[in-house]
Amino acid sequence: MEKRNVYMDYSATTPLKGEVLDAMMPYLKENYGNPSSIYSKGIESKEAIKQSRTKISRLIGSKSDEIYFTSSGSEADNWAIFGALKGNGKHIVTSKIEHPAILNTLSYLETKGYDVTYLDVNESGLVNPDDLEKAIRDDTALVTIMMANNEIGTIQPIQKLVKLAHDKNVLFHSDAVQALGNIPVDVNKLGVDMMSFSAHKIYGPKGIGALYIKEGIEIENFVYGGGQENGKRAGTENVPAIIGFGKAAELAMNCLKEHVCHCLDLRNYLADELYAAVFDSHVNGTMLDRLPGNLNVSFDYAEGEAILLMLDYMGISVSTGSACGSSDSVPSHVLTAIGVPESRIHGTIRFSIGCFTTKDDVDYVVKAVKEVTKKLKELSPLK
Amino acid sequence: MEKRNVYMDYSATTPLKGEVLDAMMPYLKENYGNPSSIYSKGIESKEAIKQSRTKISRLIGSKSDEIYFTSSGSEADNWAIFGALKGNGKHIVTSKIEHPAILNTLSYLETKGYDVTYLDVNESGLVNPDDLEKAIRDDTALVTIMMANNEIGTIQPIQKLVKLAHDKNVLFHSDAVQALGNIPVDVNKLGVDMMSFSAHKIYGPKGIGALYIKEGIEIENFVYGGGQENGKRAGTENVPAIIGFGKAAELAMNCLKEHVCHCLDLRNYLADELYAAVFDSHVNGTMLDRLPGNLNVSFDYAEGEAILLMLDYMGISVSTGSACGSSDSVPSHVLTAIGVPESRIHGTIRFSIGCFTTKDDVDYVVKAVKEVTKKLKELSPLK
Amino acid sequence: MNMYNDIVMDHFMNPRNVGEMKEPDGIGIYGSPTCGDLMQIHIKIEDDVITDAKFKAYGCGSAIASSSMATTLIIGLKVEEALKLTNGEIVDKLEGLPEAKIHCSVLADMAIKKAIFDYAESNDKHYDALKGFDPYEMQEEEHVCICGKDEES
Amino acid sequence: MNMYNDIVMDHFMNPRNVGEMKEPDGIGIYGSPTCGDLMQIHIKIEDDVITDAKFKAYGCGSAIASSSMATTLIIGLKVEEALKLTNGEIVDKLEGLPEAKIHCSVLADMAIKKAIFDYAESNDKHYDALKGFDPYEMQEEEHVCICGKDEES
Ligand SMILES: Cc1ncc(COP(=O)(O)O)c(C=O)c1O
Ligand SMILES: Cc1ncc(COP(=O)(O)O)c(C=O)c1O
Repeated sequence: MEKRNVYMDYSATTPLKGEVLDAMMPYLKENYGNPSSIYSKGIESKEAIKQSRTKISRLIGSKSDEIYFTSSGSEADNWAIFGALKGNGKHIVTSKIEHPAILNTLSYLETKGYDVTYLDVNESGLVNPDDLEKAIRDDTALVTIMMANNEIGTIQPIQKLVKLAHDKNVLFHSDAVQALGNIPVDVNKLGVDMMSFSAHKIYGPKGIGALYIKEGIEIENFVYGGGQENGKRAGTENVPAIIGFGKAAELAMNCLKEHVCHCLDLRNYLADELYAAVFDSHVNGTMLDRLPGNLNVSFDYAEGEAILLMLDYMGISVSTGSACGSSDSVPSHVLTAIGVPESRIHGTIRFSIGCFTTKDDVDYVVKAVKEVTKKLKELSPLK
Repeated sequence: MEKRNVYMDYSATTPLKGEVLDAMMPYLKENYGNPSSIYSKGIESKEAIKQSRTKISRLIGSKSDEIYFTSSGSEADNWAIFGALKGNGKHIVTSKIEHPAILNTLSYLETKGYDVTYLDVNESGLVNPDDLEKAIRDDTALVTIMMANNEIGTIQPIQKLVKLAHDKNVLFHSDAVQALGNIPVDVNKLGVDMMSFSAHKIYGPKGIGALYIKEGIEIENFVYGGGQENGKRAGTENVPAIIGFGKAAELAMNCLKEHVCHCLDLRNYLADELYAAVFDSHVNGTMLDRLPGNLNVSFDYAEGEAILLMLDYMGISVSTGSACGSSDSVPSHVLTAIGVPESRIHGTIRFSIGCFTTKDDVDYVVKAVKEVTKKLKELSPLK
Repeated sequence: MNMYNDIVMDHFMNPRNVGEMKEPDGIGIYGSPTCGDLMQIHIKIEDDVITDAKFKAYGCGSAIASSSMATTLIIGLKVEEALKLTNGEIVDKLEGLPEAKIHCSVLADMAIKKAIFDYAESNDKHYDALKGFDPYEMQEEEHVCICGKDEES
Repeated sequence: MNMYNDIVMDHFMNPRNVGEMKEPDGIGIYGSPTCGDLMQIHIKIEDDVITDAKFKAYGCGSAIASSSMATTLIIGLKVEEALKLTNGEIVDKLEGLPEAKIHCSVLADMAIKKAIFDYAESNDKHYDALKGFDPYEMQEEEHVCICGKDEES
């Protein structure tokens, strides 16, 4: 088997598309003006940012001035929560399978006297709308439930959940970092008040995210200072990254359908082939309401990091299904929430497929996984 | 007079040095791994970040793990203040000439019940250490005074101020965004507990800053989520920008002396020539404790924006001396604080010189300013 | 690319009707150097028609451009017509100003009214549109320092 | 570039002394699949000298590598010497593990002790270094789930 470099961790981050880098280059070179400067060099940067904002707004169906740039999806999540809470009620509702940018922000708030309800998800990884309805209280200030999960890719019924929250006059935020560019995201149809995005998950640059804030929704600022982002988020704009984000959004919009088909085909092919090749493997989460590129599989008799490293040795990049934090070994809160037994969680690998993945890549990965799991099973004292 | 493009607004932002962009390119292309990933592509990014951190720490004389990356100088300022305050005393001491990233954060805190003392500066733009001593109270949680001012470039006696704060066991933060790379900055010698930096002022990329936090100083997190930045600041790292920041810091360290001489020579030449060419001009702030590249000049009979735009028309980029906020016309708080009369403040231009400025640039700017101020004076009803 | 459109830039870089008159029929001055903007207008009036206007201005690009535009608009107008000129119309003729700069066009509008008021006072004329117009009071009240500045950085 | 150094990677990719024995003199098992790591060691002892060791492990890279390294270290040692082997020494021989992974080397260390304990029990041997060592108790107490994971993203 000839060694081959296969990146299959698109949920962790994506390479820049060539067009995205091309669009950024002038802003890394001659167009370095500060967008706050009123001479032409500055106005040019400002104008470019405006166009980028418009491109992103088109992708999510919002108005362009409802988009606020942040430095990451994590910052957008933090801003949405801190911004919406200050001065309001003391109760927040979320799900058990949120990203740490949500969960750790909420645990911090718990230490400050806030009360958080963590909704269960079923085996498929879905929140039950009835549970949300029951969880909302008079003092609930915010519901924050992610659109698509980063580990198992399951997609929540956001539209339905938003309706329930709005019926009780509660703000709704959704982390759509994994959803954007991979499934249609239309903020108006969904009805969300706030939504988080991150460019580096859609073939845009790292270090730039966005928070959609619906017109009329007032939240507190997160970074105070200059008047950037309509006075809501200070700091000299990351111009090249913003331009890259805009270009990535434009491309994502133009090719969404093909992208979904491409990922879905290869993902399903991978699932079928893996199932056939590796006897002791189990897919986690529903295969229905799921991001097209995501496959989360547990292998018996082989530990995740060991699989990952052996695959890495063979040129393949995938990630484990385990949770955040490099010094603890708390097993993935997501897999725990959908009822995967702990022993199985440790043997979990997330494959995530993206626009540069090919059928040959999948074939190579299947062969490699077969070889690696066989080797590790032989090494294992488990039977 | 032949038209010439002259950028003389290095205090607003700087172009990337070619070496910086070169260093960044691999991380915009093939090295796109998420630093949190444990396969080789991830480890490579992680390792590159580590090296960058070391380069920056060398420039400021700190340990490498005392550097925390942020998305901007503004975020670093916000983090230092919010992080240091939570749970502590209710009083903060600052100066009247801080950047809006400090001042607007503090005004926000005033609405939340915090008490802020704004120290005066003298005509030269310097804080009087005695004033600081008097201002510190039992409930003072933080002193934050900038190292070098962004409008008039004056440099505060930070070492002395820190000593006074520490004598009373009060934390000291300093915004060194304008100082870094332009004068020696040694956090140990200065003794500060926290210090803010921004890459795009030292020929590095936009969208990346850093907060130095002295070992042993515990402040609250600003962005919660993943374990990035030693668990203190969540969000997927802006790898290319971090690499660029590191390279810019390395270059700044290697050429600090030459850089200072270069800027100082040209700045003094500009000051002399302008003084000779334009009768009604006045330099604001001391010429002694001042950033080498900064010159802040008020012109009678000509309004700042008008000068700026006419210079822009002639290919020259400079900024006005006026304050932040594009919809109000509050005159520069810095110039007000050093006692420049309002009518003069409106006619103020900040020239800031950097490493790509040449003597020919200065000659051209002097001629252009002469022409423009003459034209505007003729247009002016003032006598 | 500029913060102002081409028409504004043209009126700013090449202002029309700049100057003063030896013997103007009316003089209007509006604004204050403390505010960063000041406009002076001299007008000639014959048979209730504005036959000439000259201005001088200290201020930002939009203040200068709107003053220049305003003078071109009122020359040839009947006084009553000139009094109807609003800053909105000046902005329209300039094909727009940045939001934060719209108010700068008030300068020209007000200076013109003051010049006509001056003419009316010294020639004992009465114009309906000047009723209730008191330039001595309004300076304080209505004229705020209006020309926006760039972000600090 | 790898999260582990070349020595660790070599012991992980090409682990030494993998396997089981038909008739081992001592068996040690340490860890738990729920924790994500489990090590099993079989040893042969002749005249108080460990003449052979075989291991099987389920776990992360450092667990496997340190188990492999540990077996190479104890083969040929006197039992008393083998009992002195600490996880620190295993880490040193591997020329270091990432901070968060240091604890993984405990697995090997403990499994070896348990194997010797097993041998001692069935052969009625007494070793000073085993005094107070109670494998049945410590599993619960001391073995925490130790092998770190990557960041979520
Ligand atoms: C003194 C000072 N502090 C803070 C900042 C803010 O830094 P950034 O532009 O990276 O947000 C700037 C520049 O804009 C500055 O000059
Ligand atoms: C669902 C989800 N939310 C938030 C984030 C954080 O975004 P960023 O990496 O831009 O901080 C990620 C990815 O890391 C994610 O997958």
